[in-house]
Order: sequence, then structure tokens, then C-alpha cells
Amino acid sequence: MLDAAKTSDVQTETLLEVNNIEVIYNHVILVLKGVSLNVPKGGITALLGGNGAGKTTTLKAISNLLRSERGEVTKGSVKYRGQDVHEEDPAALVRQGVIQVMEGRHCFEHLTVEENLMTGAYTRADGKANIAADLEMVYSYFPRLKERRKSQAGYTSGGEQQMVAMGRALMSRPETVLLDEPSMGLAPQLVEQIFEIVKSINEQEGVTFLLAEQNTNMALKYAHYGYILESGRIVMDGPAAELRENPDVKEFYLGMSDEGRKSFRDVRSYRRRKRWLS
Amino acid sequence: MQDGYITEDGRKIGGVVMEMKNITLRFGGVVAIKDISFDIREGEIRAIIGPNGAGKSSMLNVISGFYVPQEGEVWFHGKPRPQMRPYEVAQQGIARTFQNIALFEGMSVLDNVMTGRLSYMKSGLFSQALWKGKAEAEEVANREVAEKIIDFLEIQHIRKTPVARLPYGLKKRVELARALAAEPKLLLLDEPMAGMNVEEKEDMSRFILDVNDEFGTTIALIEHDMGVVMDLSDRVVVMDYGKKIGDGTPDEVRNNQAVIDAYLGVSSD
Amino acid sequence: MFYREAGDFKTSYEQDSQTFPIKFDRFRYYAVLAIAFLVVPFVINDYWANAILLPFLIYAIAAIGLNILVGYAGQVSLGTGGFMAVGAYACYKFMTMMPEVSMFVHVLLAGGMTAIVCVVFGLPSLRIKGFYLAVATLAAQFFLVWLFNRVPWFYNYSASGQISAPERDVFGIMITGPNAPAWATYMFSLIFLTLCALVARNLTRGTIGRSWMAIRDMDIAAEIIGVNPLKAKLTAFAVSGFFIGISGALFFSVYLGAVEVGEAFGITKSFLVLFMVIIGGLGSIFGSFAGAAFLVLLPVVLKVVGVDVLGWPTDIVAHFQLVIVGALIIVFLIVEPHGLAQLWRVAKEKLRLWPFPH
Amino acid sequence: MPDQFLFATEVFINGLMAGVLYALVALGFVLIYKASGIFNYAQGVMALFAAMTLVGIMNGQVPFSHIINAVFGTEIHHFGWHVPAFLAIILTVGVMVGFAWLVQRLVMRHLVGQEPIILFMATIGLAYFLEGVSDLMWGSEIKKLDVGLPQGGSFWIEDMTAGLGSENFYGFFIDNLDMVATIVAALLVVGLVLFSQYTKQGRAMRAVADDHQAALSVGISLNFIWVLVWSVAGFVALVAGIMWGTKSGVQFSLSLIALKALPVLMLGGFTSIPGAIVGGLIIGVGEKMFEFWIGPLVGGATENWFAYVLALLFLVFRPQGLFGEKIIERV
Amino acid sequence: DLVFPSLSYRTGPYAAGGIPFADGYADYFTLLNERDGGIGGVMTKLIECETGYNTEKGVECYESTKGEGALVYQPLSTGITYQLIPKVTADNIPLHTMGYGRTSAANGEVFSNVFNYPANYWNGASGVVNYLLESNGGDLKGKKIALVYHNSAYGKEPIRTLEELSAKHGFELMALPVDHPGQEQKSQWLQIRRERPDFVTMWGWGVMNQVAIQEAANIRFPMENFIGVWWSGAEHDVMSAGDAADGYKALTFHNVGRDFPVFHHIQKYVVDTGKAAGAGDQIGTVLYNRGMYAAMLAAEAAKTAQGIHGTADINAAMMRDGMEALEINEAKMADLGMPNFGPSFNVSCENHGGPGLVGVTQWDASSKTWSLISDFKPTDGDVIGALVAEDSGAYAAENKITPNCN
Ligand SMILES: Nc1ncnc2c1ncn2[C@@H]1O[C@H](COP(=O)(O)OP(=O)(O)OP(=O)(O)O)[C@@H](O)[C@H]1O
Ligand SMILES: Nc1ncnc2c1ncn2[C@@H]1O[C@H](COP(=O)(O)OP(=O)(O)OP(=O)(O)O)[C@@H](O)[C@H]1O
Ligand SMILES: [Mg+2]
Ligand SMILES: [Mg+2]
Repeated sequence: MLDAAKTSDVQTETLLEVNNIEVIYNHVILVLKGVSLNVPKGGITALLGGNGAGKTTTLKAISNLLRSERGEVTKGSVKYRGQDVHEEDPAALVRQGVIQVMEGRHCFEHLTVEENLMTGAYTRADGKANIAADLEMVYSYFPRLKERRKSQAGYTSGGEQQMVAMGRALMSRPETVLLDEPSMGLAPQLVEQIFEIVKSINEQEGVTFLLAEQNTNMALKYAHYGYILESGRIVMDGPAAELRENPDVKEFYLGMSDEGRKSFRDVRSYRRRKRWLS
Repeated sequence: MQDGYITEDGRKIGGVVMEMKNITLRFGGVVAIKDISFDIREGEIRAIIGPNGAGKSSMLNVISGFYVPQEGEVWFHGKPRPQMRPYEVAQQGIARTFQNIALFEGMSVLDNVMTGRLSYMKSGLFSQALWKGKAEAEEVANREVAEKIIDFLEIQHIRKTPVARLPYGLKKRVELARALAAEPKLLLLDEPMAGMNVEEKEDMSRFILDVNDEFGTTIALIEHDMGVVMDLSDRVVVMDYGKKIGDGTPDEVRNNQAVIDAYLGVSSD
Repeated sequence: MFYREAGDFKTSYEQDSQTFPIKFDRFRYYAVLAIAFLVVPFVINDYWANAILLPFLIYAIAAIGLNILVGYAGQVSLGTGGFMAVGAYACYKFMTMMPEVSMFVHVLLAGGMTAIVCVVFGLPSLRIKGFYLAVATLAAQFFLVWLFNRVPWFYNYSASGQISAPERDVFGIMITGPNAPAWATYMFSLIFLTLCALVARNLTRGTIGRSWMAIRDMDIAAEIIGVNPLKAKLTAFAVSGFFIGISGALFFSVYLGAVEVGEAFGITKSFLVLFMVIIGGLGSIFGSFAGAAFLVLLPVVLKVVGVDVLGWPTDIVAHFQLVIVGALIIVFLIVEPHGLAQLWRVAKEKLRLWPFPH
Repeated sequence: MPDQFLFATEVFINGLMAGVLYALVALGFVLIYKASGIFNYAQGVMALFAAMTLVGIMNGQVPFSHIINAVFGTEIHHFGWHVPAFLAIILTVGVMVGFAWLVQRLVMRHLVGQEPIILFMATIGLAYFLEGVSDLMWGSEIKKLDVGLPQGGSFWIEDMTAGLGSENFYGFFIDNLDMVATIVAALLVVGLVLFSQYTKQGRAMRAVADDHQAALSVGISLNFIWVLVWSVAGFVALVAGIMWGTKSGVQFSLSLIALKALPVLMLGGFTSIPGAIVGGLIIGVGEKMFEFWIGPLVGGATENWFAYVLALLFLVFRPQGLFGEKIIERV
Repeated sequence: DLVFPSLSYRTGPYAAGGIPFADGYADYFTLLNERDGGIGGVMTKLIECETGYNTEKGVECYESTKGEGALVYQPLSTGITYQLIPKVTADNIPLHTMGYGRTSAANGEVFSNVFNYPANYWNGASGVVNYLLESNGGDLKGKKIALVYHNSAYGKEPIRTLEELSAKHGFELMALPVDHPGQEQKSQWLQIRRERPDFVTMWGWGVMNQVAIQEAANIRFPMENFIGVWWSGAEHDVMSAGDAADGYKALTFHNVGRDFPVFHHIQKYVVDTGKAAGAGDQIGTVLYNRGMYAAMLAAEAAKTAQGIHGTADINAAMMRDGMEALEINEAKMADLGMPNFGPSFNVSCENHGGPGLVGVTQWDASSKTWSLISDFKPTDGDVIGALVAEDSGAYAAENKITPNCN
């Protein structure tokens, strides 16, 4: 396995360390077959890979949400700030500053948008004023939410729900955010906006991000470092800039051939995927 | 517009099959769709785009008969469509996929695809109870169609897998298979490529084009990936907060200032 | 590899959709049938028939019926007791009104009657969903029990309101009443169970089964892709009612011989059958059998162990029985929420992979 | 005033009062449903268990004496002391909190993210378990519960109203116990509404009900919320147990009052605390009035089913009950 | 061994009544073993089987014990009784349903194996009316009697008889059903308060009894005018209403209290030696006494059977003959340490129900005791006899039984 620190220019503390984990669902389905990655403090790390590669599973393994899905980490370890967090319950992790934004939004349908956001502040004990200020901050990032603050989250559109989920996570004043497919289902403008928000939060508040994304293009544009996951294994990693230039990544993840982006209409035959490992 | 034309790449587009006339849809105080009209022509790929919450999915729901608009009419095959239940709409040859995958999680892929063929299966309860005669023959006949579609979408290997276990992208494909199994005349796709990487989007695009080409299926498509929309669609409707702000060929839409402001932003290619 | 399915190729779709696609399973299935039909009747005695096998067979029918409704069509019902009562009383009325007709016909008619009643009480399911529906079905439970208790016509004006099964036969063999031989009552119920299981299996693997499951998994989506919810839900209620009615009829006529509606078909019965379905496995016919067997046997086993083997006072055993049944239910749900049937499937999957862990 | 009208009024008032008693039980259901989406069938048995524990503590009974005696051949039954009601209630609340903790620890935590029906089944399992344990712990004979609540018709009201009708009319009969129950229920409801709507824990509770996974992901400790909710539900069960236990003695059938609460829930909506009260009142009045007017025509004993049928008919028009959260139907 | 199964229920909604009865039943057989070395030199063996008042469990209990040589069944549940009637007849085992069960089983010509001596529900119904007649100078014309009954087979039993009697004596009958379990009886009692019947009689069981007595106290219905059947007259039924229950009456067909030599024996041989079935604290309570009385009747029948067949080791068929030839008289009872404990009576093939003598007891809240306030008196044989004939005739016709006494 490559070491993240080796390539990063700034030598920073590694916040989150995943060592060779294996995950099994339902006692029989082996999904992660030894995944290791490092998330440096203050960086944006992207986790890329196709459908079913195991991105979500990796994130859930970190935030300990697997158990409620009948999955378990059978091998390896997850360390946050050098401490093994494998046994902790998700709430304790949130208090330590690790929060996950789940794939598929998962809003609290019957709560209003504002109440949804407020649940994000559940673990906080730094006073109502700070929370209220952060609520304003979230609203300033997502003005659409302010308009819909009183409506039940269950009735908001897909994009709005994604914003709610993001905003809710921000309300916990996290140190590390595990962001699962933030761009899914969002309008292009909004995708960009969300990544901008990620970037500015990262830069201004120093929040660390681990980002699972399908939208490789965007992810590599904003991330500092990337891992590519396939069929439960890390097949490649490197600084984002390097990955962007890698010809395989270009072809399979960025949809670019030598002549630049080609039209979807021109893909006339299904390509047999070339895989790094199989 | 005249009655049909030939596209650049030689596909034949027919007359109007469906027309939305002044549709308005409200939920309590929220106006999801405000007086929108547009049409869909036979054989074309019609995209609906717009920011989140614009009312695109609601529009598909109106077409499916799941939402009943307060005002306006849906014309189908040149006649106003009477008020009907969603399943009756489906039986008229309109199939769809959903934005948040709505597969039947407790069933295998094959069974999911077979549900797409329900409208073709007419054997009685009694015959089914005994699994004799019509029921069995029908099962086999429809299974053949379903298998064909499974082959077409390249999901043979997961035929017997319960869908709950599938990764997101494959679920989307199964959903498409289920819709195709109905051999629809009009296929509604709600963000079929959300959550896919480029490679998978390319595959999906290929499927959509092939469906359109080979079966001549008319397709209405919601998608946020502008690359896909611009490349695939013949015409695009743009919605913004319930209003229609643009309608035309991809090129027209791309250069429409209102659309750029509301949706595309400057950096789109 | 204890369990093999490799090398078992199908060349046609009929073969592929048969009940037991795997040879090994098919073989085992025939073996069980052969024992049930050809061996058990010769060794059966009163105790086994009346205390274990009859209740098992009859509850299994009810469990299959309820499983169709809850496990396949997703409509949770707590009215099973009431519906079984309909079967029982219908059977009683048919038995006394047309004594010359074969018991077979009476039981089938009772099933049909129950199907009709069940459909009537199923109508609200078009609007009401989830737990609201579950609780709403209690209306059927209480109303039906009240009705059979209240209207003397149903119990032929007997002084106490009890109904007692008169002696009836099939082809000259006594099926009901105290003089019916154990093997005959057993065979009679077994035949019904086998037929019900086959019918249930056929229905659930075909069109109607798929539309039930579609409604169960996501009713809105199902309707949008073309499932008629009215038809799907009501057929589920009808079929389920038919089975439950048969089991109610058998429960009364063949097993108990006399019932009092409030006691025999009270709400506890509804829960009991629901337990069977859930412990066995929702959406699994095999699960219905497993669940029924489990819950019929468990109390007997506990009693034998507690009272006969350990010699504890009966009341302590009875209380422990509650504790153990309760605890077991919870443990089961924790270990395998999808029931015994799923446990069995997972075991098979593991065996298939054996000796490799994954 | 004509007597018939007065009688009807009396039935009406008593219906209201009975409704309050049903609502007390229904409240416990609502709490747990709101907080975890669990339909807690064990609520009735919890009321029984709480009441038995209260009586047991008050009488200084030795828990599990039956088994202890059977196993060790001893003859112990009582500690020989009597605990005052007030103290006993506090101790019982402690026991209920302990119970809540155990439930969370041994059951709920292992069932995170399961479908509602599975959780429902688990609570039925719990009900059986608790029923067995209560009997083993405190014995299954009938016990008298007296925490000093007044009982019997109120003379005062009777005297005040006797003049309203002819000499055939004795004045309104209103049970003192019912009046106490009404006051207690009102206090409980107000308290619980405030709690669930305006506190952080209340909000977290509702969040948990919607989506376990998401609640976990934002750092809500399901374990804590569940212990909290089950404790509160245990407390409500104790209150219901005291009221009903005073009325009918503490014995097995107390657990069956759950069945009286279910139609109340349907009518009021599973998720609404005020709904439980309003639903209770409607059911109480409805069934009593029906029994009063229609009952004699159809042979009486209509109360068991009438409530359900009423609720059923009502739901056909409003599937989420009176105050229930609208069932969100979207694709 | 002489096997006596006891289908008891120490759990469930009716446990409070089931426990003392089962204790009394068991303790008496233990006493016979300990004191007399069994019956006629053969030890008795009691097999207890918990039914929880549930018919299915009852069947299981029956099937699992009948092979052990069971001599007589005492199911203490009307539901289970109906269940067992055809079965015991086919298996030729006697069934004793003392003061419950199917009333028309008194007709031994039809119900060869079922016995319900010394009294049945219809005797009870008639007993109430007779008692009221007596205390009202023989005239009930224009009076109103309310019947509060458990809405089940059991509770419905007296209705027919009461209807007949109301026609005969000119009182008005008002029947008020209470559904299981009967925790909520406001409607019924408000109705009683409105309609003001002169007397209330009750066919209740379980929690229904206490709630009814409590509600009666709440509406201040005069307790002296409230008479329960024998299943509504135990200590726990009245205890929870406290002083308000003072004066409440209940029927009985055996004596109450613990002032009988037999109880000293039980104390000495059974309780003090640690062989008691329960905690030993139930002796002398109404239902304990009833259980013990039932056991005594069974033991006496066994003795009779031993006499008839000349063997000590009798089987169920012999037991049946013993029951049919049972004679209970004062001398015998005094001998057994139960002087004046119950009425004297003979059983015959034609009459399995005994003479139907019914007494009345009354509750004294201050001393917390029941006392017999009226002797065991005969009931209305004409009315009951006709009803028995009619009902058993219908049963015989339906089940193709030719009534006979051979
Ligand atoms: N609860 C589960 N039970 C069984 N298998 C599961 C479960 N959840 C996920 N899997 C399997 O694990 C594999 C990895 O899934 P995961 O969701 O981690 O992929 P992903 O990389 O996030 O994909 P996507 O981009 O589609 O979200 C998939 O093959 C999926 O089928
Ligand atoms: N059933 C409903 N009840 C109330 N409001 C609704 C309902 N369905 C949709 N809405 C509202 O209507 C608006 C349009 O929603 P819709 O889902 O159609 O948006 P969309 O264009 O599909 O957005 P996205 O791209 O995010 O999916 C939203 O504001 C949404 O909250
Ligand atoms: Mg994922
Ligand atoms: Mg949408």
C-alpha cells in the first residue's frame, strides 16, 4: 500500500487511519477485502470508485454505522487520532468530531427542515447562541433551506434534502466529515456550489473531509489526495493532481480520451472494463 | 412544428404523442408546477432539466397519474386523458423509473423485472393456483421477454439475487429493466444516471439510445448531468421553481440566458 | 460440500421456476411427503394426534394463510382469530344444515365463506396502512367474536352458546367426533395442508404473488408500474381468508370438537398465528411450517422438561414458559429477523461454501 | 329537564372519564412510537408489572419468593415491613428505569434498523417475558392496591345535581377516582407535549423515530434515547397501573387494558400526545353512548368492538388518525 | 396407584380462582396418602397439568394424562368441559364438573360419563330466586332482577332458567353481559343505577367479580340485595372493595370456614410436613374448601367403586360406576372430619346432578369471613328438570345417542 504522507507536500498529522479492514455483511458477503487509507488533518481526501466498489461501506466502517446493517468489520483497525475507534458507538465518534453525511440523504421526514438542522447540533454543549449562529451560517450557505425551513423534510425535493443532510452535519461543528456522494442528484450549479462550500469550510474552518464520490471530475478538482477503490480493494492512490493526469483514470473515470471529452452519443459499444486488479 | 422530422443522425421523429396543457400543481401553499405546457413527440428523447425542487419529478408524477394537477390537462394520443389511477396509466404503455430507487427490495432481480410485465399477464386466480394451463404458459412466455431484457441490460449474472443486496448502480439498471419489460411506448426516466461514474454513465447512455433506436420507444428524461442531457436529447424543457423557462433543442437551451442564470451557471460546457 | 447446486442445469424456464429447483431439495421434499403420508398414519396415537400433530397441521394452514397476507402482501392483520372463527362457525352451520354432504365440502365451503368475510374487512386496507391497518383488523377480531357470541342462529340456539361438532365422515371414515380414529383426523388435515401449501406456492411464484410482493415492498411504486392495488390487496385477503377459514374449520371440527368463540378464537389466537409467521419467516411457505411446528412444540417440550423431567411445580413451569417463549422470540428476532426460514437459507449458503468461510 | 337527557349526559360524562383512563394507557404507546417507531405491545404488561411492583414494595413482599421457596425449601414471603405509598412509588419508578435500561441493553440495541413489524414482534416477546417475570416475582394472586386515592361516586356532585331531574334521578354519578385520573392525565399530557416539542431530547426522540441510521449518524445516542423513552413510558405505565389497579385490583387482566388503548391510538394518531387524550375521550364517550342507546337493542357488550369499528371507520377518511403525522407518500 | 389428574390453572386471567381450588384438590389427596395410606390401601397419585384456562392446553393435558390411568377429570372450566364431554365418553373415563360445565349433563341417560353433582348452574339460578322469594314473603311480582354475567358459555348458562322463572314468578329480568375480562363495567353499573333493579345477581369469574362488587359499592347499591353465584363468592372477590363489600351474598353448595377437623389433619399431615401444594395459607378459603370438597367426592366415589368391584386397584370404568352409585350422607361426612360440610345426596344413573341443594353465604367485611346464612335448600325441580330434558334430548338427537340406563 502506498502511504499518503509520502506524497503530500505539507507534512501534516494523520487524523484518520484505516488499516487493512475487511467487512462482511450478513456473515457471508465479503465486501471490503483489505482497505487501508489515511486521511490527513485539514485535507480533502477523495475515495473514488464505481458502483458497488465499497465506498459507502468504507465510510460506514469508519463511522461504525455498519452494525445496524448487519455488517461487521472482521479484520483490521480504524484509528482516529491514533486511537482505536472500532468499538465506539457512532454517537461517541460524533462527539469526537467525526460525522457522516449518508448517501441517499436520510433526512428525518417528519421533522421540519429547521428541526432537521437542529438535530445536527444534538451533541453540542456550547450554548444556544453558538448554535443559532451556526444555523445562520448554514442558511447562508443554503438560502433555499431558509425558505423552506418550516416544511417537513419529507416533502422537500431531492436536492433540498441533500442540502439538509449537509447542513445538518455542519451543525455539529465537525472536525472530520465523511461525505458520501454529496453531488448525487444535484443540479450542476449546486454541485459546484456544494464543492465550493466543502472547499471553503475546509479552508476557513479547517474541517477535514473524506469524500466518497462518483463524480470523479469534481472530486479530483477539489480534493488534495485520492484513493481509487474497486471491488473492495484500493487499486490506486495519489495526489489528486497526479490522478487527474493518469491515463487510466482519464479514460474510465473522467470519460476523456486523447481528443478530450467525447459525446455520450458516440459511445457505440459497451467497453469491457479494464481493471487494475481482478 | 410539423408532423415529424428526421434527426441529424437519421432517426425518425413522429407526431406528438403526449401533450401537457397548462398544468398547475399545488401542495398546500407550495406551487410545484405553474401553468406549464409542453409536448413529447413520438420516438424522441425529451429531456426535462432544472434546478432542484423545480418540479421535474412532480411533472413525471403528473404524467404517471400519481399526482393530479389542480389545473390543466394531459393529452395522450391527441385526446385529453380522463382522470385515471396510476396503474391504468401504466397499462396504457407508460413505464418509468424513479429518482430514489423504488425497486421491490424483497424480490429477486428477475421477479422485479417480471413485475414490469404484469399488464400482460391475465391468467385467472384459479389457473394460477393450480399452475396449469394458461398460467404456466403465460409465465414462460413472459419470462422469455424478461430474459431478453435482462440480457440486453447485461444483468444476467445477478438474475436471482435479491435486489436489496445490489449496489446502487446496478439497482438503477434493474429499475430500467423493469420499466423496459413493460415494452412501453413512453418511457419516463427520473435521473437514471445519478450516482454513477462516467464509465457507468456511458453504459447507461448506450442503453437509453439503444432502447430508443431498437424499440422506437419515446423517452422523457430528467437528468442533472448536462453532458448527458445535451448529448442524448432531441429537445429539452427547462423548469425553474415550477415555471417553464426554456424549451428547444439542446443548443437553443444552452444559449438561453434565462437557463444559464437559473440552472447551468457560467462554467458549464 | 454438503449441499450442492452446481451441476444442476436447467434447460427451460418451466424447470427453472419449479418449486424446488435443486435436486437435493426436491428429493428431501418427496421423502418428507412420503413419511407424512405413508409412515406417520400407521404409528400415530391419540396423544400425538391431538396434542401435537393436529394442532401443528392446522396452525400451519393458518400460518400459510396469514403469511400470504402479512409476509407476501405486506398487510399486517391481527384479525386471524376472528377469521378462524368465521371458518369454524361456517363449518358448523354447513355441517348441521347439510349433514349428508362430505366433510371435505364443508371445510372448503367454510374457507370460501371466510374468504368473503376477509375481503370485506380487507376493504379498508386500500386506505389504511401499516400499524393503523394492523390495529384496524382488530375491529374484525372483536366484532366477529361478539357476533358469534351474540346471535344464537350461529350456534343453533344452544343454551351456552358453544358449538359442538357432530359426527361426520368422508367416504365412511369418521373424521369428526370422539370416535374418529387418530390417523383419519391426521390424514384429513394433512391433505388440506398439502393442498394449501401447493396452492400457496403456486400463487406466490406467479403473477399474483409478484403483485402482492410489489405492493408489500413499495405500494406506490407498484401502482405506478401497473399493479392494481385493489385487486392485489383483495386477492391477498381472499386467499388468506380462504386458508385461515379452512384452518378454523378444521380447528373446530377435527381438532377440538367443541369451541366457545371468545375463548378459542380470541385475540391471543391472532397473535399466536402471527408469531408463527414471523418466527418462521415472513414471505416463506417453509417458514410457516417451521413457525407452526416451533410454537406448537415449544410449550409441550417445556412442559415435559419442566414438570415431568425436573419435577417443578406446574405454575412455576407455566410462568417460566412465558418467560422462555418471550425470551426466545426476542432472541430469534435478534439473531435472525427474517425467521427460521432465513436461518435455514443462510445455513445452506454456508454449507455450500464449506469449508471456506466466505 | 327530562330524565332521559340527564341520563344521557351522565353517560356522556362517564364516557369522558373512561376515555381519560384509556388515554393514560395510550400515552405510553404514543411515547415509544414517537421515539422509535416501535409499536410497543408490552405497554399493558408494563402497567401490570409496575402496579405489581408497587404493591409488592408497599407490602414488603419478597420478590421471587415462590421460586426461592421451591428451590431452597424455605418459607419466606414477606420482609415484614410496609413501605409508605409515596416512597414505594419512587422506588417503583426506579425499577421501571432499570427495566428500561435492560430493555435497551438486551433488546433494542440489537434490533437497530429493523423493520417496524420485527420490532413490534420483539415487544410482544417482551410482553410475554415480562408477564412471566411479574408472576414469578410477585405471584399471580389478586392484590389490592391502595395508595390513598379516593374511590366511589362523588357525593358532592350527586347532591349538587340531584335537583335537576325528577325524583327518579339521583344526580350525576361521577367517580372520584376518575376525576383524579383526569387531572393526572392532563398534567402528563401537557408535560409530555412540552418535552417532545420544545426540548433537544424531544426532537432527538422524534428524529430517532424517523430514521435510526441517520439519527446515529448525527450523533444521537440511540441507547440513551431509548432508555429515556422507555423510562418515561414506564412511568406512564405506572400511572396507568395505579389508576386501573385501584379500580380493579392488581392482577393479570390489568395487562389487557392495552387492548382498550389501541383504538384510542388509531383515532388520535400513533404519534400525537394530545391525540391520545382526544382519541381517548372520543372513544370513551362513543362506546358508552353506543352501549347506552344501541346496546340494549343488540344485546349489549358492544364496548369491545365498538371502539375498534369507530376507529376503523374514522381511519378510512383520515388514514393517519386525528392528529397523526401525515403519512408521507412520495416517489 | 389411583391417578387423579388435576387440570389446574395457576396462571392467566383466572389464576386467582384456580390456585386455591387446585391447592385444595391436591392437599386432600396428599392427606389421604399421608394419613390413611391412600384409598383402600392404594396410594393416590395426583398429576397436575396447567391449562391456563385454555381449551387447547386442556386437550393436551387430557391426552397426556389419560394414558396414565386417570380415574376422573375435574377441568374447572366450562370450555374444557365441552371439549372433553365427547372424548371422555369415547374413552370411558368419568368427568366431574362440580357446579359448572354443561348443566344438562345431569341427565345420566344421555351423558353417561359426565357428572355434575351436587349442584349445577340451573340449580344456582333457581336457588337465587328461591332465596329471594323466601326473603320477600314468597312474592317477587313486579320486582326487577338484574343478571350481570360473564359473556361466555359459562355466564350464559343461567339465562334460560331465569327467563323461565321470571315467567313463573312474575319478576322482570334484566340481563347485562360483561365481556372478558371485565375490568370496565361502568356502563353496566350506570344502567343498574338508572334502572334500579331490586336485586342483582351475578355470574362472574376472575377480575369481573371484584370490579362488579367495587362498582356496586361505588353506586351504593345495597350489598344485601346483590347475590353472586358460587364462582363469584370468594375472599379475593370482595376483599378489594374493603368495607363497602360488607353484606354481599353468594351461593354455595358446601360449607365455608376452617372449623372442620379435616383441616386440622391437613395442617398436621400436609402443611406442617411441607407437602402442601401451595403456600398452605389458603386453607379455609371458599375455593380451597371447594377444591378439597371435590377431592373428597372423588375419593368417596373411588371407595364406592372399590366396594362395587371388589378390587382396590380400580380403573376409570369402575370409577364411573362408583360415581354413579355415590352416596353422601351426614354420617359419612362427619366420619371424614367434615360434619355438615355439604348436603347429603345420592347419585343415580338417571340423575348425575344430585339433588341440587343450594345454600347462601354472606360476607362480613369486619371479620373478613364468609358465613352460611341459609341451609342447603332444594331448588325448582320442575323448571330445571324440563330444561335438562330438553337440552339433553337435543344433544342426544344430534349425536345419535339413545338415552338408556342399563
Ligand atoms: N446491507 C448489505 N447487505 C449485503 N450486501 C451489501 C449491503 N450493503 C452493501 N452491500 C454490498 O456491498 C458492496 C459495496 O457496497 P457499497 O454500498 O459500499 O458500494 P459503493 O462503492 O458505495 O457504491 P455506490 O457508488 O453504488 O454507492 C456492494 O456489492 C453491495 O451489494
Ligand atoms: N407530495 C408532496 N407534498 C408536498 N410538497 C411536495 C410534494 N411533492 C413535491 N413537493 C414539492 O414540490 C417541489 C418540487 O419537487 P420535485 O420533487 O418535483 O422537484 P425536482 O424538480 O424533481 O427536484 P430534484 O431535482 O431535486 O429532484 C419541491 O419543493 C417539493 O418540496
Ligand atoms: Mg455508496
Ligand atoms: Mg426530482
